Amino acid sequence: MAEKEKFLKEMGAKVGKIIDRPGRLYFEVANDDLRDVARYLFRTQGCRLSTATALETYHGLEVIYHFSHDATGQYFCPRVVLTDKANPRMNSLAPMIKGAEWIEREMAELLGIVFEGHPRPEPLLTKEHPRGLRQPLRLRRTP
Amino acid sequence: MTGRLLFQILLFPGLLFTAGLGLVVGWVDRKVSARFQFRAGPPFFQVFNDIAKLLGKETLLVRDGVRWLFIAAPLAALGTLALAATIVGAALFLGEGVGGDLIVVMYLLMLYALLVALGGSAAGNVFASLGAGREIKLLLADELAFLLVCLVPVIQSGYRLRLTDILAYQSEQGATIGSFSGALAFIVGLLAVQAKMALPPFHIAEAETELAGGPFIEYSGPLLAFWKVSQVMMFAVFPFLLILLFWGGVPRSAGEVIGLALKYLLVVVLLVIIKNTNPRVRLDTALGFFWKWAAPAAFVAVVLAVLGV
Amino acid sequence: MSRTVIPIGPFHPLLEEAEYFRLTVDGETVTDVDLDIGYMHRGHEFISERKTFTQSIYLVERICGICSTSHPLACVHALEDVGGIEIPPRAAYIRTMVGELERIHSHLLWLGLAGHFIGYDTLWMWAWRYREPVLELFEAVSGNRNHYGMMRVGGVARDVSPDVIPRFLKILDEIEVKMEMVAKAAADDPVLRSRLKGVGVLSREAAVDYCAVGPTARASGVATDVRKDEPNDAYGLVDFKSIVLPNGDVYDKLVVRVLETFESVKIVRQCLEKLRTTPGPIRNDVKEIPAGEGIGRYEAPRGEVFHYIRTDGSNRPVRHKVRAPSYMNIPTCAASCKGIALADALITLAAVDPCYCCTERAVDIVDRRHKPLKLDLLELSRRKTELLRREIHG
Amino acid sequence: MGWYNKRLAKSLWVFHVSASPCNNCDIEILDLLTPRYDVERFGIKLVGSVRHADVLLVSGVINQKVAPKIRRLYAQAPRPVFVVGVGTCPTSGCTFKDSYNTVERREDVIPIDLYIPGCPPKPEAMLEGIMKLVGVLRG
Repeated sequence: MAEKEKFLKEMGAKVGKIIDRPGRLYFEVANDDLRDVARYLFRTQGCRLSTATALETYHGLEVIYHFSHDATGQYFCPRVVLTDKANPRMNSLAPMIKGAEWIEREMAELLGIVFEGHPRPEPLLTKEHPRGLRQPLRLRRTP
Repeated sequence: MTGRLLFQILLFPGLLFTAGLGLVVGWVDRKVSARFQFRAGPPFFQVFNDIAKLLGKETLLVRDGVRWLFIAAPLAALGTLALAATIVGAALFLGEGVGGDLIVVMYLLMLYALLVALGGSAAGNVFASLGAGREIKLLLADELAFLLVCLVPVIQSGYRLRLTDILAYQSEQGATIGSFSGALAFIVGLLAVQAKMALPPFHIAEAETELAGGPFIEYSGPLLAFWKVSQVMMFAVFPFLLILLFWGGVPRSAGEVIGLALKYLLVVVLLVIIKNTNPRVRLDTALGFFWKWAAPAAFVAVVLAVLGV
Repeated sequence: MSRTVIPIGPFHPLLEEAEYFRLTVDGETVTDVDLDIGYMHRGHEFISERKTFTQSIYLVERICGICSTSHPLACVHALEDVGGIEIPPRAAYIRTMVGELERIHSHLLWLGLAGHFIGYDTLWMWAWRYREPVLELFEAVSGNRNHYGMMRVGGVARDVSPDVIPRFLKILDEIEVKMEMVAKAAADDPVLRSRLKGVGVLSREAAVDYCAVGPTARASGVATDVRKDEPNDAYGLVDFKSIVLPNGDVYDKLVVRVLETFESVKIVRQCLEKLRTTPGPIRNDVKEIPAGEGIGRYEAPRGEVFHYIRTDGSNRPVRHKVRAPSYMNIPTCAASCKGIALADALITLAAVDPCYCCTERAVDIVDRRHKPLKLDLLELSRRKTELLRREIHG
Repeated sequence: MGWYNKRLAKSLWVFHVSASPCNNCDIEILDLLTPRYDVERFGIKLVGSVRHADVLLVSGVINQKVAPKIRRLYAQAPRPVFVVGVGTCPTSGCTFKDSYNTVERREDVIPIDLYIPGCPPKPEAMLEGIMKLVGVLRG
């Protein structure tokens, strides 16, 4: 697990609360640091972006990116916590990683998170919903 | 005389005979293809049932297209093929020169391809017009080779264009295919016919999985039935034309009739075999194939024919 | 020539599923590709949060009919990752065997469909003919041709009895011989080769940029294979190669899949041998899943399936994120389709083996006049399943 | 109409409408065409254009995005046309009935004449279903 130590040494200053489990490293990252961390993981360490998960907790919205280091099977999961539930905004990774375009569009659509700097911010899946579906995965969901 | 001509065009060897034969051969095509693919294949009356069913379906006309052309194209195409079949058939079966010579037949067959393209472009559908464009481009590809191929028997028979003359020459001097130039031209002709009939690997215009039927995508009901009949009629016209040009002789005894039938079946089965062992080629591959290989080969055959080889 | 927009879909014979590609073409050359998805979106993640964990496994099975082992497997991996649950070795071999059988049937399916798409129906029929015995094996193991319902948290649902193994091995040998024939017919056919070689190239850089997975990435020289990277289940215990080819064209994608099929046969054979000598239970009882989060993944026939599950100690997930391989692979079409001929673009779109259902995870009424058929096909079918079972289970 | 119906029964051309399925029924439908089941024996053929179709095979729960397209498709098909619902999804909604993105009443979108339940129905079951349709047509 040399990759993990190397990452924590280089990026330790930008990493918040860490949950370390075998093969998985979950850590909190501030919105402003996300791009630096992601660039390090994607470009320097050669990780692949598996996907991203957004979910709503009692404290706010969480967006978790899942970076996989394929050679060692190690997962790096930077977690951005957005406390403003009414108007969640965060930086987009899509300009850097093309593979993030769809998933960010989907998260914006299903949970209402605004990704700043996204090249194509339009709904992906339910554009033509007749009743104007809004953010079905939020807890106050009224589909 | 006109009564007889009408009989020939409508019944034998024109529309009815060719369509009937086409229905049977259409079944042979599907059955042999199925056997190739380890399947049982459709029952004997399948193509007939298909056509009968289509005749009873609703006809939907296009909203954005040119309606009269949309309706006229399949009817004209059917008529064109019936005429071509009459001329070829009358020469081959009856030994009569009806209506015209080889040039007329070639023009009629070219007209058919044009009508397919016209019908497609009248439909006002993206796929149909794309298919129509491809049909024309494919015509450009195979027409040259086909023309040169047809020249070979003409040259061998001493520059005679009448089908009956070509047949008569072959009855005296032996079939064109017996000579080297004739055999070469026959092989190229087989491939050109494959393209003219839009069979795989040259079903570029209709490409089921690309263009969803191409020019025919918007046709339904009886109009589609006319196209389908035309398509199976080609199974009668083209093989007979090839046999006439290269393997001819008017059948005079029962044995010769059976021989003709066997020759015909052989050509059809060859076409079906080529159809089932090749993937669809790209349009530019087809163009390249016909211009770089088929047409030069046919040209060599023409030169050889002039030299008398 | 003028620019035309060609709509591929939503209903187009190239796609078994409704999907919408907007191809902008200049004459016959594709200049731009735009995708509009969402015709398959059924809201799996939404439904899953309303189901218990056991129900979720059956739900994710219905994400996609072709990867109907991969999704449940990734789902149980995620739950096992949350709870730190071990599975018995016998269960590991059964899981791997079922997963690899699925890879065989899926790759043969793609090979056939690829043939169909380029107008080579004979190849289609051949590939699908030899796919049937694989489905028969599934029917014998699980009782259904697809949607097997084999996975449980902590193990598998059904055992493979030891006395059926020789018969399985025999069927496997037969399949391998037939597959070699089909593979030869496909990979060595000069016309097919000229049709696919150098077509729709996805460069290594683009594959990395789009985060492509599975055969699509491996054909572009990116060595990503969950079976090697994170050898869960029995993948660490069997011997196999991960196929990586450099060119990234459609032909390489075909060859990767064909070679992988043979590797899968090898794996299944090893698993069957091991199942002979590995007795034991087929699942550990799992009483509860603790609060926490877990990632489960599995190398589906199309690439990495990714499941993320957040739990709170109850018997339902708080969040269940599903990411299917095609979700990453389909956007690569935008890179590989630009500037090539329309006829090539369509096979290139199909070459990533797109599975839109995955991507978006998202009583008969016959009137009285109907005469009963002489053969009741349903009854015959039931009898066939019974027969297969009895034959195989002795 | 007896004669015509018999012709129709022997030549059913099928257009495959996938309305947010899980792909499994779709694959099994294609499976029907392949050597093991070979429905061409009964004159059944898969066509690429809805204008040529006699039977629309619908698989899947119909979702909100695809529903208007399916309405249009049904209107485009030349009559007479039959609609067969393949699988549990068009029959009852399967496990997706609670989703926010499926239509409430599938029968409002497209009137289904024949249901073939099963998840997925075995190819034999589909054959049985289609043969029942053929049986009705034959009278």
